[in-house]
Formats: sequence, C-alpha cells, structure tokens
Amino acid sequence: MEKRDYLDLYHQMVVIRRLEERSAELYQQGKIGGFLHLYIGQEAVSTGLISVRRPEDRIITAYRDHGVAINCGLSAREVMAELLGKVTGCSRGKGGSMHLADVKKNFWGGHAIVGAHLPIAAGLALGDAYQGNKAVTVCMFGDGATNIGYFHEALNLSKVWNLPVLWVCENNQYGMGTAVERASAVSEIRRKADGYGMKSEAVDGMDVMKVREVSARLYDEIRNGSGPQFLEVITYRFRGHSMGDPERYRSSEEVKTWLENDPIGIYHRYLLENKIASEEELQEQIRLAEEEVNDAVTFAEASPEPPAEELFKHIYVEG
Amino acid sequence: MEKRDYLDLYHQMVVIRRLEERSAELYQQGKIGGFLHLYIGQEAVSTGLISVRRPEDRIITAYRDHGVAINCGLSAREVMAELLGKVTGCSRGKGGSMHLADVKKNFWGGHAIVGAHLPIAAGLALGDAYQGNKAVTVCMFGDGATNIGYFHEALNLSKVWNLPVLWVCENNQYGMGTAVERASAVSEIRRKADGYGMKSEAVDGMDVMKVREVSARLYDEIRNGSGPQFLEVITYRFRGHSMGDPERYRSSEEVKTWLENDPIGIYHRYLLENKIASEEELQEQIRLAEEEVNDAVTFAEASPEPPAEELFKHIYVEG
Amino acid sequence: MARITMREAISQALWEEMERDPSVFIMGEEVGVWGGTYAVTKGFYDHFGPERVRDTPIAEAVIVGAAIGAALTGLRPVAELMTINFAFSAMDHIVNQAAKLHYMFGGQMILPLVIRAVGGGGRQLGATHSQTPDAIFAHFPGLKVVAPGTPADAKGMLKAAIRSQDPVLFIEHATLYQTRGEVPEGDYIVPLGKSTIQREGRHVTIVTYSKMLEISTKAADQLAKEGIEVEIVDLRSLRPLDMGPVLESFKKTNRAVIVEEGWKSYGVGAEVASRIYEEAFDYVDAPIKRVAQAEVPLPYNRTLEQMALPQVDDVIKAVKEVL
Amino acid sequence: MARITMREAISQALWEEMERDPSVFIMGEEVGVWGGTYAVTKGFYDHFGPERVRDTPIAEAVIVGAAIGAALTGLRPVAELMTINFAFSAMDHIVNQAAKLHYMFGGQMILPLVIRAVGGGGRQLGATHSQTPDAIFAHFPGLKVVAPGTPADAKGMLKAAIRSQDPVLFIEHATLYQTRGEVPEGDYIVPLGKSTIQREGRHVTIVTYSKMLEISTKAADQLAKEGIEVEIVDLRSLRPLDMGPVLESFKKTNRAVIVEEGWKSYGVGAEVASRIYEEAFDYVDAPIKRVAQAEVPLPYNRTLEQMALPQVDDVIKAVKEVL
Ligand SMILES: Cc1ncc(C[n+]2csc(CCOP(=O)(O)OP(=O)(O)O)c2C)c(N)n1
Ligand SMILES: Cc1ncc(C[n+]2csc(CCOP(=O)(O)OP(=O)(O)O)c2C)c(N)n1
Ligand SMILES: [Mg+2]
Ligand SMILES: [Mg+2]
Repeated sequence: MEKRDYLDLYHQMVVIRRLEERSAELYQQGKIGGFLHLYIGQEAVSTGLISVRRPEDRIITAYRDHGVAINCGLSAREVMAELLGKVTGCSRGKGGSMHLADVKKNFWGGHAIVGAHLPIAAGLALGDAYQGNKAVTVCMFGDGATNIGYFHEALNLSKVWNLPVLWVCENNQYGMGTAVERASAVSEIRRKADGYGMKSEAVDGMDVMKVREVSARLYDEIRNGSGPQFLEVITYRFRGHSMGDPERYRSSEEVKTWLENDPIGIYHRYLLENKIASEEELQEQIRLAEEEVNDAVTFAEASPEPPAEELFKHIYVEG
Repeated sequence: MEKRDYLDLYHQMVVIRRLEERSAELYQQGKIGGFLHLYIGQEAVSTGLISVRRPEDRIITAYRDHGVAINCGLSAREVMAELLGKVTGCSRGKGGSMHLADVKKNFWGGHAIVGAHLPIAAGLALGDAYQGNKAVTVCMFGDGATNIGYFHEALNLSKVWNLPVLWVCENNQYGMGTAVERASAVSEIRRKADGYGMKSEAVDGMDVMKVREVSARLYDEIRNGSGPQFLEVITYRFRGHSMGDPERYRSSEEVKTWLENDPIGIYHRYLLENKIASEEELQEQIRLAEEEVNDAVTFAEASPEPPAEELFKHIYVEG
Repeated sequence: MARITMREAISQALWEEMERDPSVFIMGEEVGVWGGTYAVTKGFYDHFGPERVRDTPIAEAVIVGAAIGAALTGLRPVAELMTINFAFSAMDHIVNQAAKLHYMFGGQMILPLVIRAVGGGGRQLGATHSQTPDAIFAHFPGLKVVAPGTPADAKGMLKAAIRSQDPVLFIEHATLYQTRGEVPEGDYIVPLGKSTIQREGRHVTIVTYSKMLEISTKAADQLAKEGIEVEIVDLRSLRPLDMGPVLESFKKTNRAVIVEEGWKSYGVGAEVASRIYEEAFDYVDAPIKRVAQAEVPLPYNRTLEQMALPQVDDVIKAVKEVL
Repeated sequence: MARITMREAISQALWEEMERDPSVFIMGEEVGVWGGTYAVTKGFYDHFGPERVRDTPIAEAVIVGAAIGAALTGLRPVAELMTINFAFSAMDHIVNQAAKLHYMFGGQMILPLVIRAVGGGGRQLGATHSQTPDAIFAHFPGLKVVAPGTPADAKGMLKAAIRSQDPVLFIEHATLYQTRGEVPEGDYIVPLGKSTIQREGRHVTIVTYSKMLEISTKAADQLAKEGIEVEIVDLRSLRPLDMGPVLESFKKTNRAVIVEEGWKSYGVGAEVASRIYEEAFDYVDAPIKRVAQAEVPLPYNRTLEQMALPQVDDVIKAVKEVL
C-alpha cells in the first residue's frame, strides 16, 4: 500500500461522514424526503471491503447505501443529487437515498426490501460463473436481514452452485430497534454459515485496516474458486435507524462506548502512530472532503428536477 | 409397551401400505384425481413418531399425508372417502389427497405448498406456549422443503421464542427428482439446525422402534421446556414422487437396495425374533388391515358426492 | 365522542380489544419496544408485556404463518406487517394459506386472524415502499380485505376484524394517521363488508375508499362551491364488496367517478365500474370515469410522485367530465 | 407448417433460442434431469448440459431472484416456476424487483428475463394448486404479462419474450399442453403486447385468452349452428393490454362477453369491460357480460371444481344474454 492509498481510504471515510452529516441537515430542512439511513459509524466496513475490489467485482447492498456508493467511486455530487431527487442523481432522481447505483462502476444498488437483494446477488455471481468471468460479487446486508427467507435461499443456492459471492453481514447490533439476540436464534451471526457448510469469519468493523486485510484474502480465495464465503463484520450505527428513530431500544451508555470506537478516530490514530501521515496531512484530507461535500450540495441544489416526461420513461426498455 | 401396542404399530403400518396400494389402483382407474403422493417405504416414520404423542400434541405435515392421517387416528374410511372426493371424507371432499386433516384429533393437515406449513407449525406451538398448554407440535416435512425460506424463518422464530416444536425432516433422499446433494448445501440435513443453535439428531427411519424411541425422548424434553429440536429421519420412498413420475433420477439398483430395508419387513422380523408375536398373529393383523382397507374403499365408493351447495360453503365462517 | 386521530383510533381499538380478551395479542416488526413504526402501539409493550406484544424478526412469511397457526389454536392474533409492500414477502401465507385453509379442509379450520398493513404513496419512499396494491389481495376469495377512511371506521372496523372468525387484511394508510374525526368511545363496532354513504349529494356519485376519501371530499367541497353536489360512497371493504349503497346512489345520480390510489389497470375501479354497468345499466347517463395512479412504479422525486398520484384536481376534472 | 402440440411449440421455442443464443439458459425445479414436470424440457439436460439447464432447489424466491441477477449481467435466463401458484412464494422478486429495477434506478438496470409459469384449474389439484391469478401480476407496471392460447402464439411469443429486454411473465395453461395447432417452423416471432382476432364474426365479441380461448371457440362453434356469429378476440397479453382489436371488434358487434378462467372480482374481465365502456361507450348496445370462475377456493371434488370453472355452456348463455 502506497501512502496515497492510505490517505485515500481516510479521505473516503471522511467524505462519507461529512456527506451523512449534511444529509441529516438537508433532511431536517425538508430537502431530502422519504427514508434516510445514515452510515455514520460503519464507514470502515465498506471502505475497507471495497478498497480491495477489482473493477470487475460487483457490489450490492441494502438501503444504507451512501457510503457504499462513495466507496464504489460514485461522486459525492451524483449521490447528493440523488438524495435531493434531481435528474443529475445517479438514478435520475427516481430512486432516492435507498436506491443509489451505478452499474458502469459495478455498483448494483441500494435495495430497500430487506434481504431481497441476496437472491439477486446470487444471480450476479451466477452470471459471472456462467460467463467464466473471474469476478467476485460482494453482497452486503444487515444482521436483521439474516432472519428472512431470502437469506436462506440465496446462501444455499450459492453453495450448491459454488458461486463466487462474498456474503458480508454488517452486524451493527440492531435491525431497527430489535437487538440481534431478540431476533436471531444465534447471536454470532457467522454461525449461520455453518448450516450451509460455508466457510465464515468475523472481523472488527471499526478498524478499516482489519476489514481490508481479511477482505483481500477472501476475494482472492473466492476468485480462485473457493466458492461462497461468509464474513461477519462487527460494527455499530451511531445514529438512529433512519431519521426520526425514538431510540428507545438502546442505552446512552451503550452508544457512548461505541462512540469511543469511532472508525475514523481509530484509523486517524493508526495513521499517526504508524507515522504514515501527519496530522496536517489528515487535516488537509478533512478539508478536501469538506469541500467535496459542499460542492456536492451546491451542485445538487442547483441541479434541475427531472422533467415531467421522465415519469413515463424507463417503465420498459422496449415500448 | 404391551403386546397389543406392538401389534397396533404393525397394524397401522400395514393399513397404510395397503391403503396406498389401493389408492394407486384407484388412481389408475380414474377414481382418484389430482396429485397422489404415496407413503410406501416411509411408514415407520410417522408410525413411530406419532405412536408416542399425547392427544394434546399437534401433528402437521406436507401433502404426503395419508400415513400420518392413519397414525393420527383417522379411519381408513374417511381418508379413502377424501381421496375419492366424497362428502364423507375428512375434509368433505374439498381437500383431496394433499389436504387430509382432523383437527379434533389434533391432526392439522396435509399442506401442499412446500415448506409453507412450517411457519404455521411455529404458530401452533406459539398458541400452546401462549396458553400455557404442555403440548408439543410435531411438524413433518421433506428434505426438499429445507431449502425454502419458510423453513428458515420458522426454525429461527421457534428458537428465538423457545417454542415447543419438534421439527422432523423426512429425508427420503429426493425432492421430486432432485437428490439432496444437488439441492442442499449440506447433505446431512440435521446440520441445518446448527445455524439456529438448535439441538438435532438423526435416526434410521426404516426402523419403527428406533423412531419411536428417539421421538419419546424428544417429546419429553420439549414438553419439559427444552425449546425446539430437530430430528432428521433417514428414509426412502419406494414409489415415484407422485403418480406418473418417469423416475429418471435414480437407478433401479439404488431402489432395490432400499427395498431390502422395507420398514414393515424389518419390524416383522423384529417382532418374530424378539418373540413378541407369532407369524400367525402378524398374518391376522395383515388380514384385518386388508379388511379395513377393503371396507374403506367400499364405504368411499358408496358415499355421496358433496351436494352442489357445498361449493359456496366454508368460504368464510361468517357471511 | 372525542375528536381523535386515525392513529389514536386504531390504537384505541387494539388496546380495548386486548384489555377485553386475553386471547388477543399482537406480533410484528417493532410493535413492542419501539412502540410501532407509526407509533400505533406506543405504550403497549410496557402495559401488556412481551408475551402479548411480540417483536418479531424481519421475516414476514413466518409473521403471517405463525399468526395463522396461533389463530388455529383459538387465539386472536393481530399480525402487523410494517407496510403492505412487505406483504409480498408473505404472499403465499396470505393468499394461499389464510384465505384457503377454512374452505380447503371442509370448514374444520377456523382462523380468527387480523393482518394489519400500512399502505399508500406520497412520502417519497420510492417504488418498492409506496404501493397501494389493495386490489390484488381483494382478488382472493376467503380473505376479507378492508380499508377504512375515517377514524371512526378505523376503530369500529378493527374491533369487528379482531372479533371476526375469518382472516381479515386490515389496510391502513400512512398519510391518514394524523387525520382527525369524531370517534365513539368504548365498544364501537362497524360491521365488515358494508359500504356507506359518507356524503350526500345528487349530481354525481364518487365511489372511493381509504386515503382517496379525503381527496374526494376535498374535491366535493370545491365542487360544492360551483353548485355541484357530490355524493360520496366509501367502500370501506373491498372483499366482500358491498355494492348496495353504490347502486342506490348511482340510481339517483346516474353518473359516477371512481377514485382509488392504486394503479388503474386491474384495480378497484375496474371492478366497481363493471359492477355498476352490470347491475344498473339502465341508469347510466355517462361513461363512468376512473381516477387512479399513473401506471408507473412510484418515483422518489416529489414532483414526479405527486404527478403520478391522484390529486384533488384530477377528481374535479373527472367529475366535470361525467356531468 | 407442422401441426404440433402447445407443449412441443413451447419446447421448440426454448430449444431454438438456446441453440441460437448462448446467453439463454433455463433454471427451475425439475427442468433438468426430470425433463420438466410437464415434459416441456425433456431432452434439454442431455443436449445442453447442466450449466444451461439448471435444476434448482425448491426455493422460488431465489429462482426468480437469481434469474434477475443473472439477467443484470447480460444473460437471458428463462426461470421456470413449476406452477404459477408458487409465484406467490417469489412474489416480491416478481413484482417488487423484476418489475421495478429498471425504472427505480433511472433506466440503468436492464433485465432480459423470462419467468415461465403454468397455471389453471381443472385437474383436481385443490385450492392452492389450481389458480389462475393472472390479473394480479398484470396489475404491476414494469412487468410484461402474457398468456398465449394457441401453439403458434406460444412459440412466437416465447421467442419474443426471450429476446425482449424487459422482464416477462409467460403464463402457460396445464390443460392446453396437448392442444394442437399449426406452428410455423424456425424463427417465428409474435410481438408481445398485441391482441388479435382469432375468429371473425359479426353478432357478438368474445374477449378472452389462454385456456378460455378453447372454451370460447367451442361455444362459438355451437352458436354458429344457431346462426350466431361470434368474433373472438384473444388478448394474449395482459400487460401491456392492447385494446385495439377489442374496440375494433366491439364497434362492429356492439356486444361483448369477456371470458376468463380466474375469479371475476378484480379480474381481467373487469379491466377489459371498463376499458370498452370508457373507449367505446357510444357503441354499447347491451351490458357487457363477464364469465369467470365462481368466487371460491377451487375444491378437489371434480364435480364441484367443474361447477366453479367457466364452461362452454356458461359462455353460450352469456352470449345469448347480450344478444
Ligand atoms: C421485507 C422487509 N421487511 C421490513 C422492512 C422494514 N425495514 C427496513 S430496514 C429494517 C431493519 C433492517 O435491519 P438490518 O438488516 O440489521 O440492517 P441495518 O438497518 O441495521 O443496516 C426493517 C425492518 C423492509 N424494508 N423489508
Ligand atoms: C413452494 C412449492 N414449490 C414447488 C412445489 C412442487 N413440489 C411439490 S412436492 C415437491 C418436492 C418436495 O420434496 P420433499 O420436501 O423432499 O418431500 P417429498 O416429496 O420427498 O416427501 C415439489 C417441488 C410446491 N408444492 N410448492
Ligand atoms: Mg442491523
Ligand atoms: Mg424428499
């Protein structure tokens, strides 16, 4: 890893954080509508995971997708414009926060029905297997999503057909207000892979370097034919499930403990302690990120709404 | 176990076998319509399993349900009448082969959508838990059914809520024409319970005494609060999946090997070898079973069709 | 009578039924600790406890399936689907199990089950989370499908649904929760399967239900200023569908507009229009109009979304066209 | 042109498309080793091999879901649901995913996907296995829903569906597989979304599709003996719904009967009747009739089942009523 790679990871994480903070403000101002699920606290997960992907590897996730989009190389502009429902958004303003995507960057969305994208991910991997592409499909989902039938059907099929998928569970301890152990028969989510005879491991999701390291190894193995594998990433969402969460289900002490493990803070210290970057260099990254997000907001606000005829476009490709 | 209990088990198994053979004939004659799934080869499973249930224990199974119905105490008459679509059938001729039931006997059906009765079974057990009944729900299903999402959702919920269910997988090696290992990530089906942190075991399903023994213990444990448990029963269906199965998926050698493990033959030898019953006594049971089934066919054939007004009855309880 | 919101009315019905009958319990995602995503069951968990207010995993098939099973044992579960969009994830259990078990087993199985589900668009939730697919559930005999449009009906019909011996899909509308209305206190029951005239008029009949009752009423208010007197029939129940009040009104006005929020094709309006033509052909003075959602997956963008949803002006326009 | 069965026609279309385009493959329960539960894919496994003829676990959501994913990568999967009744177990993937991805992501995602599913009653399979719920799928914009009634259309439309860039639900009817008809050899394409006049007549228009085309044709044959000339419009496609030939015919006959196998309420007939009234009101000489399934879960008993299903005599009666 070059120094600029380290800085780039830092930059991505800060862009995500800043973008999420600004999104929350814009939501309060009524400029963003619908549901808004912030990724704050989980930045190290997708940043680490996606930092080692090759362009041919496909990424797909749930509705908590802003960070993933940034890591996949979407610009803050096209993400923010989508959040504001503008035609310059990555989904032309039709998808919104939960439906970011850019298929040219092999980012296959943003999916709002819990667990429903897992079967689709199996299909993406099937597509590659069928065509002999040496690509990995990375499918991210929450702890809550591991209880729905779609999870089961997708994991089983992926193993029976030996598909090149990395199943990544972002265990942020809750599905909305329901703690893992209140919803799932096993609290150690990776144990679920046992029921499919699938190799699994767990990693600390607050440490971007750890996520990156294990991911790199798993991509390699899968690319070389290991078949599907399962990765549980232990993390925490710092904010509510979406905007307007009463947060009756967790204590402020619990939140406080996790806040002390801020993934950006951890990585910041790591970079300093290992003398990879100086405080000034990191501040510079923060400043750049800030600028990028400001620019994105300006761009998004200035962007036009989709024209009226957009309503009847894209129902079908043909006719 | 008294001698008459041993004989009763034998009797039940022979009634089932004979009933199935006659059903096949009646199907060929066009007197039975729809799908007909024979239980031949699997008689020891439900016979052993249900022989130790208490009246308050609930039984629910899939469409391969004739044997289960007999074991639950339904008469051959009302089963046969249902197969013939007569109003004297246990479901008034409206359900047919796949939908036998008698709720007064705590037999909750016969369900034709693969796996869909597992969530319902979880609910039956929930009903008992909620009401403080010390009852066990026994839910039977095939190996093929363990790959559908319903299985996953039901097993998970049963464990999270600690429901009194015995999940019984009748692994007869195939779901229609698909061998277990071609459809399931793990071939040892009981391993699936691991993903729910659920206790499981396997038993030889061709030996009624073994099935009975393990079942008795599991009922006890569950009745005493162990929470759900999983039992894999290794068995084989001697006939096709349903009538008109081309059976391209298995070899005649394989079938032959299993036929040598006929559960009735095994139990027959067991009774003789252990001097529990004489050959004459067993022949007498066969004769009685034969009579019972003949009588059932006569009864069913002589029974009236449901009257025309039955068509619009039972859509709702009210209005 | 108190003037309360639809949310309060539904909450009240649930609370009172749970107090009255220990066999009533609720289960669903976030109904407990969270207090209901739409705050309908706020306070229930503390009051009734975790046995009767059951938070479930995100697993819609087993939410409905387990509710069916529990109902078969004689309980009266109220299963909540966080939104009706997730009903597709429990489709088989709703339309193949709940709707059919009673019939298929010759009347032996009885399922006093309520499935509550919130539907509707207009909140920029995007295509998968904004649907009003009521008609497709109403297609299945064996299921009762109701969708009240006023707080009083919401309370009275939810109580009727909970006490019913049949499986009932009870559809709420997310943008009606704040709507206020007079609601009788205590044991107020509105029988299921009965349409009703919500507003009298003599020039034209609007047939509608749920959220579109509000839109239609606004349209009627405006039309009244121009001297056009609209009669509004609220279906309230899609199955059974009670054509009585619709036909009665139509025979008086001879003109009808049907207003529904869902897509037009194969929707509610098609059925109602067909039934009017079949049962009151000689009274038809003008082609019946349907006002419905544009046939697109609902977009996130607010302007486009509102374009797609039926608006007061669309109703006014349709009324004028049939006059 | 050869006279072949519907089964052969469908099989031929699949075979030829797989030969023509390596990106076409089939997946589903028992499509491979077994040869298809209805023998449609007999011989495919041996010829095309296990990569292109994929037996799946019994897991409908992932059958459709994985087909969607594969389609997104540029392949052309033909996913088979053993029967349309099992489509409820994949409902979300059909109506929330397949139907919406293209729109929701602003046109980026392209899903050249075919879902084949066999429907229909009449074989004593009981309530859960005998449905004709076509209308509920046709309710969703974004999905194309077609259901051919002749072997030639089955071949031509399946080829069109496989080559289409859009997700298509292709509905077959189990009791039509033996039906024979002339089918052009080779590359025969019938564009999707086009109704057609299958029989000319001048007294009355029957609008129908799929299995009911056969029933309607028999009715028309009998009516012809009495001098009543029936024109039959075969919808073939429920979404998009092509009203052109329907209206053209209706404007000539001024009378219509709509014959569908599914339940009447919220069914296909309701939509078609409503559209005729909306678009040809001035041509209506008599109330349009709908012939459909009795509104009950289909019973197993043969006599009751046949009572519930639309019969030739029901069609004849309805025709006479509109005349
Ligand atoms: C099938 C379905 N059921 C319910 C919902 C509502 N819902 C949206 S997010 C969510 C919680 C998901 O939790 P988890 O998978 O842990 O992801 P996280 O939000 O923690 O990232 C729920 C219940 C949904 N979108 N889809
Ligand atoms: C959801 C669903 N998909 C497909 C079918 C068709 N089908 C009926 S039985 C069966 C095989 C089931 O195999 P298994 O669970 O092993 O039970 P067995 O027949 O061996 O007893 C299939 C695919 C169905 N009834 N329901
Ligand atoms: Mg979570
Ligand atoms: Mg099996």
